[in-house]
Amino acid sequence: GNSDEETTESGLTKITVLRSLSSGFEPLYLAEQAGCFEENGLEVTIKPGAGDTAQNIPSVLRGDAQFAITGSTGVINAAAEGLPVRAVSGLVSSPTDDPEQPRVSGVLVPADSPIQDITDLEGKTIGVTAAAGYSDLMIRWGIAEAGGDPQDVDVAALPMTSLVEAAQTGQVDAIGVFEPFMSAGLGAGMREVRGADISDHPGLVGTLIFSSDEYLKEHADTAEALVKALECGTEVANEDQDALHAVQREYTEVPDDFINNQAPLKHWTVNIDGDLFEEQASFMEELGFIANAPDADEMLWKNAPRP
Amino acid sequence: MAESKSRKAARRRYGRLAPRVTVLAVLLGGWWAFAAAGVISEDLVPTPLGTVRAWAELVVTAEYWNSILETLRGAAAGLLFAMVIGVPIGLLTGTYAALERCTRVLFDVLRTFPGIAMLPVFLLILGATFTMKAVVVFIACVFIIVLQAQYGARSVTPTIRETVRAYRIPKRLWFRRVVLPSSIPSIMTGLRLAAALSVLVAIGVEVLTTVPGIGFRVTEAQLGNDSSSAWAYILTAGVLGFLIVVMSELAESRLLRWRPSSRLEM
Amino acid sequence: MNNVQSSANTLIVEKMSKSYGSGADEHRVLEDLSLRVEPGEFVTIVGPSGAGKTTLLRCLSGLVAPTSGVVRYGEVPVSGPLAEIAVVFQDYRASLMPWMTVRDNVAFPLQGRKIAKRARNDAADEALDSVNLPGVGDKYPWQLSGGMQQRVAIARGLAYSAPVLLMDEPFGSVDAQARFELEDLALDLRSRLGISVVVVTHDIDEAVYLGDRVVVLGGRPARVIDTIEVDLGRDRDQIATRAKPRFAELRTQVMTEIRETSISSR
Amino acid sequence: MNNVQSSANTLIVEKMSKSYGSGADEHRVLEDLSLRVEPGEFVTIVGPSGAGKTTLLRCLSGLVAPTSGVVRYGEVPVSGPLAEIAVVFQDYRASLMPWMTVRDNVAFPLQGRKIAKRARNDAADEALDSVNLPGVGDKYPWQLSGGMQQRVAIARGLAYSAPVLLMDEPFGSVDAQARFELEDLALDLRSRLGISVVVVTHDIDEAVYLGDRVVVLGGRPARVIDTIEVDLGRDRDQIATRAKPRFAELRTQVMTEIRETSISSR
Amino acid sequence: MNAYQKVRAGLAMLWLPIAVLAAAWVATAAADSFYFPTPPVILEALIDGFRQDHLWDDLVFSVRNIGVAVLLGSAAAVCVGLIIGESRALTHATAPFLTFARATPMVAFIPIFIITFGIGAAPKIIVIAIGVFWPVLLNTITGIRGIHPAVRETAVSFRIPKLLYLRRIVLPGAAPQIFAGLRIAIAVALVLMVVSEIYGSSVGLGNYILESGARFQVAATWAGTVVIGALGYGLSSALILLERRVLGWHQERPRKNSRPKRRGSPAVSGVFASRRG
Ligand SMILES: Nc1ncnc2c1ncn2[C@@H]1O[C@H](COP(=O)(O)OP(=O)(O)OP(=O)(O)O)[C@@H](O)[C@H]1O
Ligand SMILES: Nc1ncnc2c1ncn2[C@@H]1O[C@H](COP(=O)(O)OP(=O)(O)OP(=O)(O)O)[C@@H](O)[C@H]1O
Ligand SMILES: [Mg+2]
Ligand SMILES: [Mg+2]
Repeated sequence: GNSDEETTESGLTKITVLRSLSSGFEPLYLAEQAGCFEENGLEVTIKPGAGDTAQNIPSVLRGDAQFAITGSTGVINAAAEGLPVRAVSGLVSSPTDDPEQPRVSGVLVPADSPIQDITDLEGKTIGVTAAAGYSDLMIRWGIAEAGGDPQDVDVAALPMTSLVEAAQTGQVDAIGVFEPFMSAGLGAGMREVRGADISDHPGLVGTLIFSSDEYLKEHADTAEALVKALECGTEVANEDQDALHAVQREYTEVPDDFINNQAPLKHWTVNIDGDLFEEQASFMEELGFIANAPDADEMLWKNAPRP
Repeated sequence: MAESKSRKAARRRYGRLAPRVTVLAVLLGGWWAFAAAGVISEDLVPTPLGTVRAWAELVVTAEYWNSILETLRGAAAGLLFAMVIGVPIGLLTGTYAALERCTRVLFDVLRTFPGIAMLPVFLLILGATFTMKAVVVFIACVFIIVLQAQYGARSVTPTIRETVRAYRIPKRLWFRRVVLPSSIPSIMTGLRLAAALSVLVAIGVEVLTTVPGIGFRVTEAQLGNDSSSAWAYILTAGVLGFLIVVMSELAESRLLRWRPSSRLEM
Repeated sequence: MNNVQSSANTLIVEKMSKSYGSGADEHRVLEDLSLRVEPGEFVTIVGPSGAGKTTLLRCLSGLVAPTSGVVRYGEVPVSGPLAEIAVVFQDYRASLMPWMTVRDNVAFPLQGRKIAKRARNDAADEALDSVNLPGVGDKYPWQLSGGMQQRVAIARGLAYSAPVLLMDEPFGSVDAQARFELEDLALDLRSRLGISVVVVTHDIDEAVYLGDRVVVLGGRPARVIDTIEVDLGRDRDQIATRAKPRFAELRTQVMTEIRETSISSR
Repeated sequence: MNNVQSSANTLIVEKMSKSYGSGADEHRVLEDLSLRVEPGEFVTIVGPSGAGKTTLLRCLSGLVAPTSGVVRYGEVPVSGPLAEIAVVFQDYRASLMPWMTVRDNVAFPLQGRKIAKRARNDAADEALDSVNLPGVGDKYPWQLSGGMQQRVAIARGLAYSAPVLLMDEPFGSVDAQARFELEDLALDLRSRLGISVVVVTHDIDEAVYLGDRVVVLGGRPARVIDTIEVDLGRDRDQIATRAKPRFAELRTQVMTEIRETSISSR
Repeated sequence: MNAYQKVRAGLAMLWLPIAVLAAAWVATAAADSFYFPTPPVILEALIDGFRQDHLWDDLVFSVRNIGVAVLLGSAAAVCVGLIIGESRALTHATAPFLTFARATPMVAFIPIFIITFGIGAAPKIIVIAIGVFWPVLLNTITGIRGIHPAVRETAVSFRIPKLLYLRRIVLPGAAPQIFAGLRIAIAVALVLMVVSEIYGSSVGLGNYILESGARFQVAATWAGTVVIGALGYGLSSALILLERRVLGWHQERPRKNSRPKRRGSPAVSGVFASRRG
């Protein structure tokens, strides 16, 4: 973190945010388009970060950017190893109230698969997008909650676009996907297996924005401003599906018909549920993914918005 | 007279080219048949025509040329460092037996080490940056160069050593006019191999991370289900590597004009 | 007057022995060997393979030190390569540096003496002229035939302008025709430049044809078996001289002596 | 009876010409050349370097086809390598396979004839005995001296047990002493086994010493300049034979002829 | 060589590696960087990896894949190389395409292979085998073209049948080059092994370093890296041993311009590598 903060001539604070590549970053652009950043005294440069968003953590620690997107598991992993990072703001959380709302992520199996419910996933091979990411975790969590052995499952990282194909050709037994590939899979006749997804943990944070502890100590006001701006961005995202799709079309390589056919997404929120965060961490400890589950204040910025 | 000579040369060139054109046709035909047979979905293996079409679209974009430039920049930076550091180390260890002995185990271990395995570590330390790419390229190339330079320095024949001694040639002349030139063929071989490798490694890094360049475009196109573009980029990489091999051979044969015959009939 | 000059420029070997290795591994090659080469004299040294001819030449040139006894040039002990002694090695192909042009090869020893480039090149061209190779200075050694390469090696010795020229089996690997020409060249250089020439060979005909004196080495360790004065006059002719009955006699004498020593040393 | 056998095993060359290349690139090497090698005869072929001696031998052995004219073995046209003709190549170092032991090298041609391993090895050991190399069968070629390697190459030719043995400059690169021994070995083998031997050489002394007949090649393209019957009897001795005045006469005759052709062809 | 001399020779070779290790230790301890754990910490992670994690399974998986792939790839390459190399016309006609194939990044094809052949061991073996194929093929061809013409001529003049000729002349004659190709191939194979386990794998050393890296378990990542390095060193040492056995005749042959003896000839020789005239 650099104390002599850069400002523009018009007095805006300049910051850089690393985004994810495939999804979850949309509110950033929507906030930019709606002028939310400027309103809060910020000039934000949005840069594509690493393919595996966990790699954005070292980038922020190195000072390549002040803020970045990653998954909740990334922050927990980092905190467990003692890396000084804190979640600042949520972006995507599992919907808290409406069980009827279409899901934006989940586990899919081919239509003719013998897998009927979550317990059948035990002993199977499941394709996901990133190793040690949250799909991996949710699947194991789901199996554990259903009374199975969370260790007895093979999780393999595959390129996002090949997930559906891989499941249909039988390379994997099931896949953990999110939009827009979720819709694509369902559209291709695949079946959803409930119970092993973030949606089964209402309020759990999927994607979030984090920064380094050091930076936050010196620039709390900048972080506050960013949270405010993102709040504005997430509102747009929840309300204006067309604008959301336009951003996806512009900033991802996902084919247009995938984007047009996806379910309406209304899960955007800046709030982070600290208790759920801790619960997730302690499950990761149980699984042996991390040695010691960190406390909420080791993972969350003290001023992070909470529900 | 001159005309008939040039016509003959042309005929000979055609005679040399014809079998290669045939092989090219067979390869393209095989590819087309494979893609058309539909054993593998067209999302993964496009037809040659589709690939060419995708390439034609790409070749007019700045993005295409920028990626090539980025890849080359990373490869060149790593290669340059490998050369600047590898050649002197190789010559020194090749000239002085004691140095060779104490570095042998170290080099043997490091040489076999796959630089790509350091990628997770480098990602943590350096991030998905240009520097990281250059460093991985450097690690992959430097030992080839060191070993070839070492081998070259030791290729000074005993007879030449003896000649130099009998004619009382001073040490600095010996290094500049004997050791260096006699190891240049070997160093050139090392550089040629390292040059081809550097592009491969740079692209490998780009495929696995998000450092801009051809490799990144390949993954991006694959993510977007655009296999034709992905293949167009992969083949671009092949052409690039091929050109580097051919050009470094040309450079080699120019630089080593004193060598009687530096290549096989191929 | 003549006598004084003679002794200052005489190459003298006195009771010299040479062993390789030491202790139990000691391999005695030359024992108690004495020899004089007067200015302007042409001495040939013959002996069976492995006798120690090359070893003797290396001692004469100061490349290796004798185990006991002395080698002197006039009053100066030969304790390292001298500027007054030029050497032409057995393997001309390996002793010419392939990365230098013919001229550079010939001029290279002079560079060690800090002679200006202009003067070096002039001296090299002159030396090339005197071995009948005018105008090849800009070629590379491999562009010349074996016989021509050997002349370049001789020219290098000449350009060094030393009063003593030592040559180790200089005509061993060129064809018969070229060999005749090189032999005559060596005789001619001796007459024109007045230098002393020592030629090691295992070809008995050649030893007799060239030498004013033939030194026969033999035994294990090797000693001087015999020294034969060749009374065929200074002007020699490949066909006429070799056809002389006296030539056949001398040849038979040398051959018999070598045969005997190599049988007795078995 | 004797006469019939003789003609069946005679190697006959009739009005043979050989060119390399064709059209404007044609390079005529041998022209209108005729030659007979009777059973048990020792024929030596001399000529200046590049005359076409090796080319002639390759035609005789069936390795290359003449451009016009015929090569016959008795009544059989030599249109490819025959089992009746064994060849010993000029470059023995390269023609022995370094990855086989000496015995395997010698026995290898027999393996092609599907002879049992036992019998092959026995034949190889016998051939090694007859070239005075007992007990080296388990060594590798590189563990032997040049002269010994050349004997191995000769033993390979002998093990093939062909009635005709062709050798291309077989003693070119061994030292004088070894050369004498190999020459006497060749003469001895001819007498003991009754085979015909053709030796190509550029050493005039050797040609005269070995041959019943010396064939002198010369000119461009090369023809047979002269065929000289060597009337020195079948028993030759390195010292006595070479000391004979008749030897010197024959040598001078050959030398003069070669000189003239090589001067006239310049 | 007596014991004292052996120790001295060993020290002359080993003092620098030991010094480098010691320096690394001191430097990492002094820097106290999150990314550079000290050697004992890495060692501890290594032992933990084998004891508690699945590092042993990962190693077995990787070793099996790379072993099978190198065998398959090089065997195929030598067979094809024999066919191409024996024909001057084929060598000439295919040369640019072989160079091209070798210059094409196999890494970029890995996702395609995984989708096509599944996420098990098969696609990894295929990818590695193809990666191994090109350098061995190119070197086999170079090796065959480099066999001295006199050897060929000898075989022809002694009427050696074709199969015998291939088996006892061409193959051993090209063997030094083939081994040089294998040495390059092993380096390529290691890279492809790691990368193929980063994509679409739940086991393997590549997966191990990927996962531990993603979890910021830096010591474990370094430990995995060390295992991969050791695997690489082990494989190339095994190759050198094999080479020494097979090429005994070649190693001990005194070189024309007797270069000091080394373990193996230098790493490289491409298709254009030269036989000097
Ligand atoms: N550097 C060396 N170390 C140990 N022994 C050597 C060395 N050089 C030569 N010898 C041995 O000394 C003996 C004489 O060798 P030298 O080369 O002087 O013989 P030569 O008469 O020149 O033989 P040739 O005619 O084959 O050239 C040989 O037995 C050889 O093995
Ligand atoms: N394969 C070939 N293609 C074209 N020209 C050739 C070939 N082989 C030999 N020649 C040419 O034919 C001529 C005769 O060559 P050859 O090797 O038969 O001579 P030689 O008498 O054996 O010479 P040397 O004494 O040097 O061995 C030479 O001018 C040579 O350049
Ligand atoms: Mg010698
Ligand atoms: Mg010849």
